[in-house]
Amino acid sequence: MRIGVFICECGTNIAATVMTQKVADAALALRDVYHSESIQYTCSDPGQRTVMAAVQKHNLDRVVIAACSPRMHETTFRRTVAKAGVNPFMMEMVNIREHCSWIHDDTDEATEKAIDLMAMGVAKVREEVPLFTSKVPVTSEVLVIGGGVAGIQAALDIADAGIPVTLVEREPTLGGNMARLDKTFPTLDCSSCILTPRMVEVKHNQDIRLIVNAEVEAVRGYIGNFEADIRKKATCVDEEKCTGCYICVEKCPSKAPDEFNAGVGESKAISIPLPQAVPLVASLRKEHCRRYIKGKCGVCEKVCPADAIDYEQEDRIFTDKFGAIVVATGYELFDWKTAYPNLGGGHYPDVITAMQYERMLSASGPTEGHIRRPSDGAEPRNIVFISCVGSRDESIGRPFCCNVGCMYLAKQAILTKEHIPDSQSYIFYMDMRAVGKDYEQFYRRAQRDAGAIYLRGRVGKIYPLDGKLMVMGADTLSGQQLEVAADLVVLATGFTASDGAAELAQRLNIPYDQFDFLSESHPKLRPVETTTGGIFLAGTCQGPKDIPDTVAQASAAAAKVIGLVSRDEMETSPMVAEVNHMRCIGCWKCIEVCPYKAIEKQKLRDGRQVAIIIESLCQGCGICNVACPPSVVSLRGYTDNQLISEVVEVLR
Amino acid sequence: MADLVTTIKQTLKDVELVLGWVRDPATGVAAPARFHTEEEAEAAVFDSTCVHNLAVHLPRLKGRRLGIVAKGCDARSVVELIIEHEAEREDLKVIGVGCGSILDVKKIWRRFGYGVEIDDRGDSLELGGERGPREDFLARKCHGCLEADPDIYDLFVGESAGGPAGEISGGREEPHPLSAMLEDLAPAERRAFWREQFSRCIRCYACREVCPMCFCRDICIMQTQVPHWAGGEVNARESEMIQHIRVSHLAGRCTGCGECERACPVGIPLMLLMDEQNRAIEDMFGYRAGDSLRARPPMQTFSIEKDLWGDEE
Amino acid sequence: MKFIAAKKIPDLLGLLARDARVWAPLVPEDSADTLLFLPWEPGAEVDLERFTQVSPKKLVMPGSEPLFSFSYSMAVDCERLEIGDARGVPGAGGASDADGAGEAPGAATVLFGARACDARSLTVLDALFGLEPGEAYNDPLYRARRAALTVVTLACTSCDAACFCSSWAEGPASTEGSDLILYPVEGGYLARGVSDRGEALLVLDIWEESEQPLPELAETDRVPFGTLNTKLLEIFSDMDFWERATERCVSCGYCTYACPTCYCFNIFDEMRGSRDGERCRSWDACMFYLYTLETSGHNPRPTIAHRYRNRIGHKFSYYPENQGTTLCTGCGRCIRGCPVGLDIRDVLRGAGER
Amino acid sequence: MSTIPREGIKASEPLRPEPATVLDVITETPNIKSLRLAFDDESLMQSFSFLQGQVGQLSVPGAGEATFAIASPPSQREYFQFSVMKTGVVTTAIHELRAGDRVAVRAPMGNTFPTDDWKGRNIVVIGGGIGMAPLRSLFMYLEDHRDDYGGLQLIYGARTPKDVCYLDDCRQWEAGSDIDFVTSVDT
Repeated sequence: MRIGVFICECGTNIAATVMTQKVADAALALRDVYHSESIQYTCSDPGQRTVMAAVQKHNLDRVVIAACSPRMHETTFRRTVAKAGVNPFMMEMVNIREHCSWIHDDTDEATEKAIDLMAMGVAKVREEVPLFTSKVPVTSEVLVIGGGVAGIQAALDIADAGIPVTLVEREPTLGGNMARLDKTFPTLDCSSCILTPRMVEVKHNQDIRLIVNAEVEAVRGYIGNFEADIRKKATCVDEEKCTGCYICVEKCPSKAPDEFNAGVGESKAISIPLPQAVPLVASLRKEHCRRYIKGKCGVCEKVCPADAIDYEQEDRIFTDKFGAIVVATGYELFDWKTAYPNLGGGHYPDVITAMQYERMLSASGPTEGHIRRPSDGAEPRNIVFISCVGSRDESIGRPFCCNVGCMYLAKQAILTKEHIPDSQSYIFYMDMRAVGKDYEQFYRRAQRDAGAIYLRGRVGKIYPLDGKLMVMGADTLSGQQLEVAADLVVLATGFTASDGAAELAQRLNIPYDQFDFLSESHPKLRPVETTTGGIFLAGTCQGPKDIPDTVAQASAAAAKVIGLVSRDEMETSPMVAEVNHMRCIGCWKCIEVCPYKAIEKQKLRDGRQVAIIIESLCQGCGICNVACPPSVVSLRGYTDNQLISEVVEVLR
Repeated sequence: MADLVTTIKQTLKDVELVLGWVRDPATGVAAPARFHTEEEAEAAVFDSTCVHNLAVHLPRLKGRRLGIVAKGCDARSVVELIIEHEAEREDLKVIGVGCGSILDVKKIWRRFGYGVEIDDRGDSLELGGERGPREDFLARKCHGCLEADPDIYDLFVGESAGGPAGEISGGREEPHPLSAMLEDLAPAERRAFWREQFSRCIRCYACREVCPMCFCRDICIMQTQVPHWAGGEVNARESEMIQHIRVSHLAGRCTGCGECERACPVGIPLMLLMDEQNRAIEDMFGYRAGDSLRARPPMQTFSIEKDLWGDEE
Repeated sequence: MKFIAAKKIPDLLGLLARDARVWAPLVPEDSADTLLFLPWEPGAEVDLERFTQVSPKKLVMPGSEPLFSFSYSMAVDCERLEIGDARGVPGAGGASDADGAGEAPGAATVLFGARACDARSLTVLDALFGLEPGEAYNDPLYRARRAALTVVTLACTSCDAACFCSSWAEGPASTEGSDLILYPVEGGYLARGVSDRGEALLVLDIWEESEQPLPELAETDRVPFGTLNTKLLEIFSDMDFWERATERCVSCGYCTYACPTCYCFNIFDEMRGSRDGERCRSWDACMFYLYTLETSGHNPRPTIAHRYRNRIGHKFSYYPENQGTTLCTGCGRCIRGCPVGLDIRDVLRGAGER
Repeated sequence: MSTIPREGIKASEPLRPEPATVLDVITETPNIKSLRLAFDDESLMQSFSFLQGQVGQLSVPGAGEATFAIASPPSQREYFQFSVMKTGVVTTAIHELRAGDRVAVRAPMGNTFPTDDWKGRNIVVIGGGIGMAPLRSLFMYLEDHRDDYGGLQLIYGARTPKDVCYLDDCRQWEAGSDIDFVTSVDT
């Protein structure tokens, strides 16, 4: 065994605090170390050539490079040693920058620590064995879950690269929350005007298969080779036949709540959510349908000119293979009623959410763009907007910012002035957050042009008085108690993860945070990846964000996906779990804990049942290692004995 | 014990063998036995010397149809073994016996000589003709008895003990006799205490082999080179290490049957460690091994939970 | 005959401890029901009534001991290996005093309060490890410890149901392996020297003269060995017998580790860091699966029954065949301490009746 | 049994191995390597002698010690050879060794072949796989004493052609006119 040790100076990043030559000298005293040196920039081309030359000159078979984080250059140096003829996995990186030079001041002590870290690396590499990557084929088709603006953008970008996409949407139409908005800040362009063409584009793109009224039920497999079961729910309408003529909707005798319009107005049991729906087909909600509640009706079937109604329709399950998955399941608005009894808890009809207000503002909404008080249909004069309802509120366990409330209230104040010129808007806010491009100007415009009065403070209470709503709050800037008589109160409710986000995450084996938003692999360096290879995030499923950020992330996810599936095959890491079959006791703890379903039972020739790792599924997370009572599952490159050697070395 | 014998015979119609006890003619106390035939079953007994936890044999007999005579405490081990797939419920006929507390025979022998005549009268004890307070010779686990009657059984024999034996003997959940002493010690003194205790260890692994939940059996990492968690030397340092390994491997598994401490030939108070950990597991996860067939052991559960990976920044 | 009053035993131990480490049956702290051979210190109360749980063989064959140390170093572009002293470095491996390895091999040691079965077991081990120079195999570490050991034996006037040393001719009266024997009598102990070394101890002025007669010694259970050695060979393949005999066995190593004549050991290297290490030897037990596990994964003794058959066969058949002596002295420890109540005599008698 | 020489192991220290250096490592098959060794102590190396078929204990201190047949003939005085299949901890460490590395050896040990009793007779040596190691020593001894024996036949088999050890020797045995060499593989 002949080990070479290279200490990187990283310019002064390391050398200013760690005496690299001293570390190199100390390496020479270690067993089997035949060469060591300090290099100014090991990752540079001359640095790498120095390493390769030393490997060849001293006939080295293992290499330790003490430099920066392996996240930075492990791949670089694996390639370097491989070029010099050493198995790339016989190279061990030791982090003496982030773990040492950057966090210490005392040169002597930092050098001492760097020596210890280097010696641990040598101890570990001594126990290393050559590892080899293998290749698996990649399925090119991509699954996008969620048909909001994020899913639409990702699907279109991926399809533009000529890659087939399946877009699954839970609702009857594409569009998501953005389709419900009237205008968008800070440009005030019409939401439908910019979104509808994209929805239609999806419909007509020959590389996109759109499945609405559908959910992903199960996902198996691994990066490049997923298999998903997609359940298409029965809607009693044959989508192929339906022409979207609205006759059934008009004749339907069963009333139903209008979810698309956030409860403003009413819908029918068979309905089309909006005129621009894609696909433009009706769907029937059995829970509201007279035929299913009372057992007799059949009007829609009778009136349908296209013969598209099929009461016998059943759920169907598609199973398909996908190379990558983009999760774009969006958000829902916080249900404020139980959390805020002081705001009326939903008992006052004239306290509405900003989304309900948005639907009133919309020309295609139930009020056709007229602002009307729900209680009496009168046009309000004084309108109070309250921000941060269900955001930034530790007391109800929701500490995070919704990212868009400040801006959409500014937008609604401006639109209010346009709709009712003699109206007066009051906005209770906590802090003004206008961090995007042109946002600050937009907020000023609400103040200046729309005359909105901004009051910094929380609202304590709302109570009705003489047909008005009295909004009590504190103005923390003036220190005064305030009371505003409002005709209408609009609440800027915060974001919550979409319904079922956690369950979906569990089905996909991806992590999620305490608020059920899905977690990215690294907040800065891997913002669209998840910890599961091949599954990417786009939009508000990952956390609250506005439309520009959503679209940017969706395109980023699309770029990652295109990079992945445009290859025919991909290399898999050999640093996965391994079972010593001779000693496996068949207790199956590993199978129970494996989050990737990467372990199976196998019967050996002698009849014993043992666990085997499906290497292409294993992500090398190591959970099976710790669950294995006799420790016969080990993680290649991180075996128990390697870790023990490191510990023994540092305790030496 | 006509009832027990009949029940075992009946069970044998359905299973290959039944694990139970016979009386050792030389000492008069119970010893573990396997009954394969009705004729053998005639010798079956159950009395207050049936201290052994027969569940220890289940993992080695996995896959065969068995009967097992179980006290309340032993049944807890059976439950935990089923949960951990080391025994199959459908392959098992549990013959429950109501237990009114058992004697630490080894303690009696060590004090009065091996084979001394033990006359247990239920409320008092005569040893080699001398009367001794029965309390002094109860198995320690009886003091913290959780179930005198088995929680799971297919057939029940004898009288129900009507509650935990600890209640019968006047105490419940009693801490280890040494725990109060140990709590008062400073960390360094505690260390010295354990060093002293483990300096006696001869690494015979009786603690491991009598433990029903040490089901790795022959493939135990305390003795392997790969991985090399414990050195091969017999000394206090290594013995402490292997016991730490054993204790942590039994996290969420130990049902507190006390067999390890009973089997230890050099008198190391192993249940002190186990008790401590069992309490910690109960506090942390609300889990007590052997409570329920439906429970999921915390150490064998992986679920993607909120904030599992946390934020790296 | 020489006599010592019971109350003067501590004084005797004090005299012995002047020149040697004295090991005697003592109750460890916090463990009243345990009795072990432990290093005696003034004030410690020796228990000469009960039996110890582990034999004193560790005084000649410690639970583990270093054989030698080694160290690697780097010279100019080449590696060097140095092998240390064959005598090892006692204690360097963290061995504790209670293992008996704390003393350097060759340090004067007294074993006080051994029973005849224990003392006799030393002669069994002598035959194997070689006491005299020039024997086919001489184990330097064993020899050094053995040569420095003085054995003061306590003759048994009573026994318990596990004892069976009377199975051999001299039984509790055996003087083999002892240097000095104490006989319990009214008020104290009569003493008789067996070896020169034992006689030399009788010169100490602590002894009184006594006219008391030697007490009657215990009469233990007897196992009829007779032709057991050939019988065991006959039933070697009778797996049914061995399986039934070991049904309650859980395969722990207590019986072998407590046994005064079991001598199997394992040799392995322990590293202290990556450069320095020691080759060590420690007790091994034939009841362990790993004892015969081969690298290929094959184990010629895969089940407890196979392993127990070997244990019995080795003690009572093959070893007597080869060496002329049974690997057992009837001390009964394996019976007293077995966690599952397995009695080796039942198996031997069962084999005899087969 | 004839006297077995024990030169190499000090009678007073039977447990202590002697340091030796790896002179050469020969890769015989994908999982078998031969090591040629010499004791570091030159006078010991000069007096070191063994009989065909005897074994030695080879240590890689730190990994452990294991028994291997000496695969070189007694007449080879420059070095002695072990052939080792990689299976466990010690053999893996042995496979890591390269020329110049240090090991430790206790040898010779064990019994020999009763070659004296075979004089004047025809000898057939049959071996397979790594089992050939002691037989190589034996066969080369027989070749060294060719005149003492009648016909010499060597039958050597391995699982597959890639598992055949001692290819160079095989070629020489094959070419040798006065020995009969037969090889076979299982598959």
